[in-house]
Amino acid sequence: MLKDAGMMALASLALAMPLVGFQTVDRGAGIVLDTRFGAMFYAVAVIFVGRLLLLLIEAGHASLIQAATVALSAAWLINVAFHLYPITWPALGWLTWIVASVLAIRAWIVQRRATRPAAGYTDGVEKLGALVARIGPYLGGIAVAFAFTMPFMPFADQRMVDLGILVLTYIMLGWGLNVVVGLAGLLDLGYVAFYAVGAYSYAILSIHFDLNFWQTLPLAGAMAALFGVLLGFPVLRLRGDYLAIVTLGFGEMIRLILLNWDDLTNGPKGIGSIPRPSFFGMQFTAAPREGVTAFHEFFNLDFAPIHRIIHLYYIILFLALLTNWFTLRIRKMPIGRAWEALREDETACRALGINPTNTKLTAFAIGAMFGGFAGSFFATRQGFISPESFNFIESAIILAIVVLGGMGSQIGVVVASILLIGGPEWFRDLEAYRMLAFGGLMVAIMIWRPQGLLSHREPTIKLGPSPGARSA
Amino acid sequence: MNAAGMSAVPLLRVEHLTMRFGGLVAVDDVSFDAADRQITAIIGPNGAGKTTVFNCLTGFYKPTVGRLMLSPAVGSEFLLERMEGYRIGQRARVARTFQNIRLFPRMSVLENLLVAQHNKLMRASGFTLLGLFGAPVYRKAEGKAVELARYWLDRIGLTARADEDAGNMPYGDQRRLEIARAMCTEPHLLCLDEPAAGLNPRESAELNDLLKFIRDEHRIGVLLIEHDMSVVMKISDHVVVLDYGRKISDGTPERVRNDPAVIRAYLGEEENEALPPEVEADLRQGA
Amino acid sequence: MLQIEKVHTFYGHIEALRGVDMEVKTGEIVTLIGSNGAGKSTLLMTVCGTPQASLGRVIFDGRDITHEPTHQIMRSGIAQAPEGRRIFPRMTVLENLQMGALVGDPANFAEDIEKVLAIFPILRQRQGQRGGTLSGGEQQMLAIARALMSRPRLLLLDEPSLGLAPMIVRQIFQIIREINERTGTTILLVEQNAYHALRLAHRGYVLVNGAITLTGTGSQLLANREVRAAYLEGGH
Amino acid sequence: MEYFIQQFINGVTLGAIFGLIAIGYTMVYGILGMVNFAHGDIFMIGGFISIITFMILGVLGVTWLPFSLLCMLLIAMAFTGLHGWAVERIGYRALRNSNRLAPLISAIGVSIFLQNYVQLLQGARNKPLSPIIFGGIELMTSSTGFTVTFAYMQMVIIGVATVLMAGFSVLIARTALGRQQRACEQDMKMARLLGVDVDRTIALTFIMGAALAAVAGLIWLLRYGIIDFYVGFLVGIKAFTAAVIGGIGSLPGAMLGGLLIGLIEVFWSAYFSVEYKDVAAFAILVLVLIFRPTGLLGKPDIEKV
Repeated sequence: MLKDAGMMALASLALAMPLVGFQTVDRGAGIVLDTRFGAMFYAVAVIFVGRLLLLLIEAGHASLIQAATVALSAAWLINVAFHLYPITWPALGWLTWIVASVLAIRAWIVQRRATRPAAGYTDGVEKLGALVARIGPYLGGIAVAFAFTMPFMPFADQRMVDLGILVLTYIMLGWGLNVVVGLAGLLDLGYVAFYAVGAYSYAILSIHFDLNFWQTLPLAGAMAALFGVLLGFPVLRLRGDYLAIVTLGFGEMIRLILLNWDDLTNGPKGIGSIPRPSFFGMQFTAAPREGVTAFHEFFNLDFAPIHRIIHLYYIILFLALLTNWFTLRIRKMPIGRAWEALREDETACRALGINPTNTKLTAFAIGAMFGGFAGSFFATRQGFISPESFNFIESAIILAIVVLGGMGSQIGVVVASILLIGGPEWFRDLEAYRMLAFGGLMVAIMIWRPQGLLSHREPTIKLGPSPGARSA
Repeated sequence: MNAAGMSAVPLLRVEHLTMRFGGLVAVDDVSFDAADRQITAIIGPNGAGKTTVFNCLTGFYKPTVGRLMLSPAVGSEFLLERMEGYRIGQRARVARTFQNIRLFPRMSVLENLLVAQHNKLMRASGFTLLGLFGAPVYRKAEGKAVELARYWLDRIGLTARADEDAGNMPYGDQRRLEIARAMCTEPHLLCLDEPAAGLNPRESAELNDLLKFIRDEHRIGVLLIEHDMSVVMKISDHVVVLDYGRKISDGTPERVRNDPAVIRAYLGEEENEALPPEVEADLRQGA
Repeated sequence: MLQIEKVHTFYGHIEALRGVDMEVKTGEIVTLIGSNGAGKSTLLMTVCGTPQASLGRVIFDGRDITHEPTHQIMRSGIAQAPEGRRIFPRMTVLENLQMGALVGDPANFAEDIEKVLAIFPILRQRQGQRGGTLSGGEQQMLAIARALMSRPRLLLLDEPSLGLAPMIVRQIFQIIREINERTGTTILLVEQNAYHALRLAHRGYVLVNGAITLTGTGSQLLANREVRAAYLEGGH
Repeated sequence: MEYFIQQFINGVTLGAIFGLIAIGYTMVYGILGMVNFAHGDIFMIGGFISIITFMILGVLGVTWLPFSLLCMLLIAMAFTGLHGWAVERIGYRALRNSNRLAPLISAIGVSIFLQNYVQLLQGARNKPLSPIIFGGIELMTSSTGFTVTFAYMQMVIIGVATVLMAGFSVLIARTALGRQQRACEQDMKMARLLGVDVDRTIALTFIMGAALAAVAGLIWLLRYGIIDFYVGFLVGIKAFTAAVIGGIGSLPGAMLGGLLIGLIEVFWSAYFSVEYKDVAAFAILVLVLIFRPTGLLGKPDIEKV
């Protein structure tokens, strides 16, 4: 047992040596070397002790270790939340916390397993997935009701509503990409390209042609769909992984073109002063232009910037629900079933006379269109866009939302968006660790549940009772 | 061949079919006919080129040389070698099953049968636009499609499990479900790739009944790959024997079984296959 | 030599083996018959440790191998020619045989390959050819040859007759008998082709739905009514 | 003409870097069928370990260039290889038998994690390294006064890359280890049944791929004198592109693809515009995949149905 933990410590020492043990420090023009052996040895010690405790847990000494690790991780979280004790090396604190939490969870699992037979064990999360699918309509109803009333809840300050907008944007993007990845099984790593096309189309159209939000939105969506078809046409014959890489390349190409086509996109400086959406022609400004009514004047309210934000919130809520309605509905159409069939077995589809290219192309175009809608919203919400907002990491996040949620699951997308987008936003103070944790979380969830959180699938149609006596 | 059972133009005429992969000749100048309302079996060992013939017929491979003509009783003729893969299923209505079952495992049994009626439903749904808003035209078409599916489900005894995932069905049921799915495309010619593989004798017998039913009641041509001679002999009207990519015999089951070429290359000399004496004794005792 | 005691094996949630008990003695040919999905291949794979049995024990030569990793088990004198042959298609015949000899002593390689090629003369002509270009019968022979390269004391054969011409099938069964008689290798044979398998085997087991229902000598099972009804009628 | 030759030399140098990284992608794809998205970041870590090693050597007073280069090479390969092993062990091993998307998502997670890990530990600014190999041979001078130089550094780079790639090809084609790797590639379950320790073979594949990426990282550092935590992403994607163009799963293909991408990028920058050099690389990828879906040296696989 000691030997095992020792080997683990040795491996982590070797891993930590170059990058943790030594630090390159910027000094004027060049860099100099600094050491951090203290931190390194602490990290290795944590891993050694952690491994040892893990082995003890497996050997049946769970209770005491569980109590200790739960207490330790709780103490750490309380410390972080209330800033009780100053921390010199937060990274090491977090490492300790992670190790302690893993141990606590492991101890819990081991204890639970001891009380039930190994054989015929049904997966608890799987059952939850089936339950969620069964009560989906009610759950959806409650969620929608909550989403509608959220801005007027007592806790809803400007930051909350902003966060709501952000999460809803990703929910919408997730639902849009779900058509492509979840239903049609096409791995798209460049979804952000369509988001970008939508945003830039919106910005350029609304600035140069003076169109309002609801006029520009369909145009921007159509533009994104067109790009989807243009990309999809040559590459949809490719096998899954190749398709992934081509779409990734396409996403980068779009970003590079946006970056370099100064005449159209203003290059890296981006496009600013994109018009804000108005409420039936009423603007959300303190002092509107001549001849334009302001929202607060019309409704006899005091001017408050939150009105504009709440308005934006309802726009994205509407767009997201539209996306949801559409995808739920189209899943039950022949085309939707064909998408799922293609995901399951393309060869069999061809033998049944389904045209794979056209079918995939529709999925691609529809996914792109929703990406374009979301992009338009992004442009009008920010008022400013630049190529920086559309890098690969965005595609990766959206894809992660779809896959982590459980491919094809609408509610899964919501859960994953709240977890991945909402969660990190709450830990804003820990800016530096946010993305680190994000990456780690993606790995952890995949290993825990490779099929995603909620992967239960309900058939699109059920065989009802036979009409009359028409049995063969 | 009895002239009564065959019309002048056969349902399928394969002429000089050759398929090469690089230097490898998988099918070498094979010609045969398959008649309407008959079961034609293609037999031969694994690697003899049987599945390659199927793949050429159903558009998965483009033949190197050869002509594949389908002449349905109604409608026009099709030159299959010139058609793109999915169009063979869509237009010429040649349906097939696969050696390793290819259902849509995570879709329900019923959904599998509805996907097979895709093209029909697609048109009825106004290419999705009408269907999206619940147009009655589409709802009626979907109802009819479900009824066709129910007909075949009753036939293969899976009605009770229609809403379960196809992948959860037992092996034998999956085999039959795949045939039902192919039949839901309402084909002129049904191509079955080793449908009896892995079935026990009872399931095999059920399959034979199903195939005879399809031939006699639905009046279509069935093309069948199989290597179990005993199964083939029971149900087929016509047998084609392939070995190393070439046709070595063609004719009625009786004729093929006694063809010296087939015995030499495939069946081998009939050995003394008598049971061990003690077994014979046991059996006599039991009888 | 091999004892399987109350073995249960799961594939995900599905219980493929439900408490199998069987035994293979040194020098025997034992056959396992049963319909598709009865768990025959699962049993062979459980002996090899992929998947491992969740309950029960597998004992080989007096040693409990139930929880050993596959590559360890394959180093202890068991070899398998699995279902579907699983030749490495882009390796030559010689390289395939080299892979088979991986666990053996390199010093024996030249001797072993001569022995194996003597049993399967056709493979000598094909040495430089890629595995994927062989015919079905040749691939099956290569699969058996490859398994023999590790000098196994116990040889597991999974459906060696599958998809072969009746003529080749007889040849393969003849070779299996020869291997057993000449080298004394113990053989556990899984077959769909119950007729041939039972004629060849010293003893046999019938597997139904993951459990052994019947056992006896090859002739006894051949004469058994239930066996005849379930696995033999309808042709061989 | 002289300009062309100079660009050719530059292109081959860059191609060597892409080729070394592409081998790691192609091997992992061959054996596991997954795109190891974090491989570009392993390359970046190789670069960081190289620069840290160089500075430690400086502190220790090792000044003889060939020796310190050799130290950097070996240490970077060893420690980066270890990182490759850790990534496989933690991020991928548990997902080996799950659906196709799970390891990819996990790999993206690992990539994000590694980038931020290095950024946290080593800072976000890029790390400069002053050139350590100077001079070169002047090959020719044109009438307009343009001189073609084959820098010693480029010689070292091309030399090291060639030796490693050749050694590597022999390893895969001739040795028992290579045979085990190919066996795992073609049929992992069967390989296991023949006594191959599959876990160990896969771990070794990752270690070897990471070690080669470390060499690429070192070369990158020598050639461009700068490294930062983000460099792995774009270089990684281009190296993967190279692997796909060459025919994924094929070692010579990875090298050829790397060379092609290097040349395309350098020539495009030299004769057209620097801005769109990456666009050109991806456009070539799309073209190759459309007209030869298995890549230049990939084996066309006959669809078995």
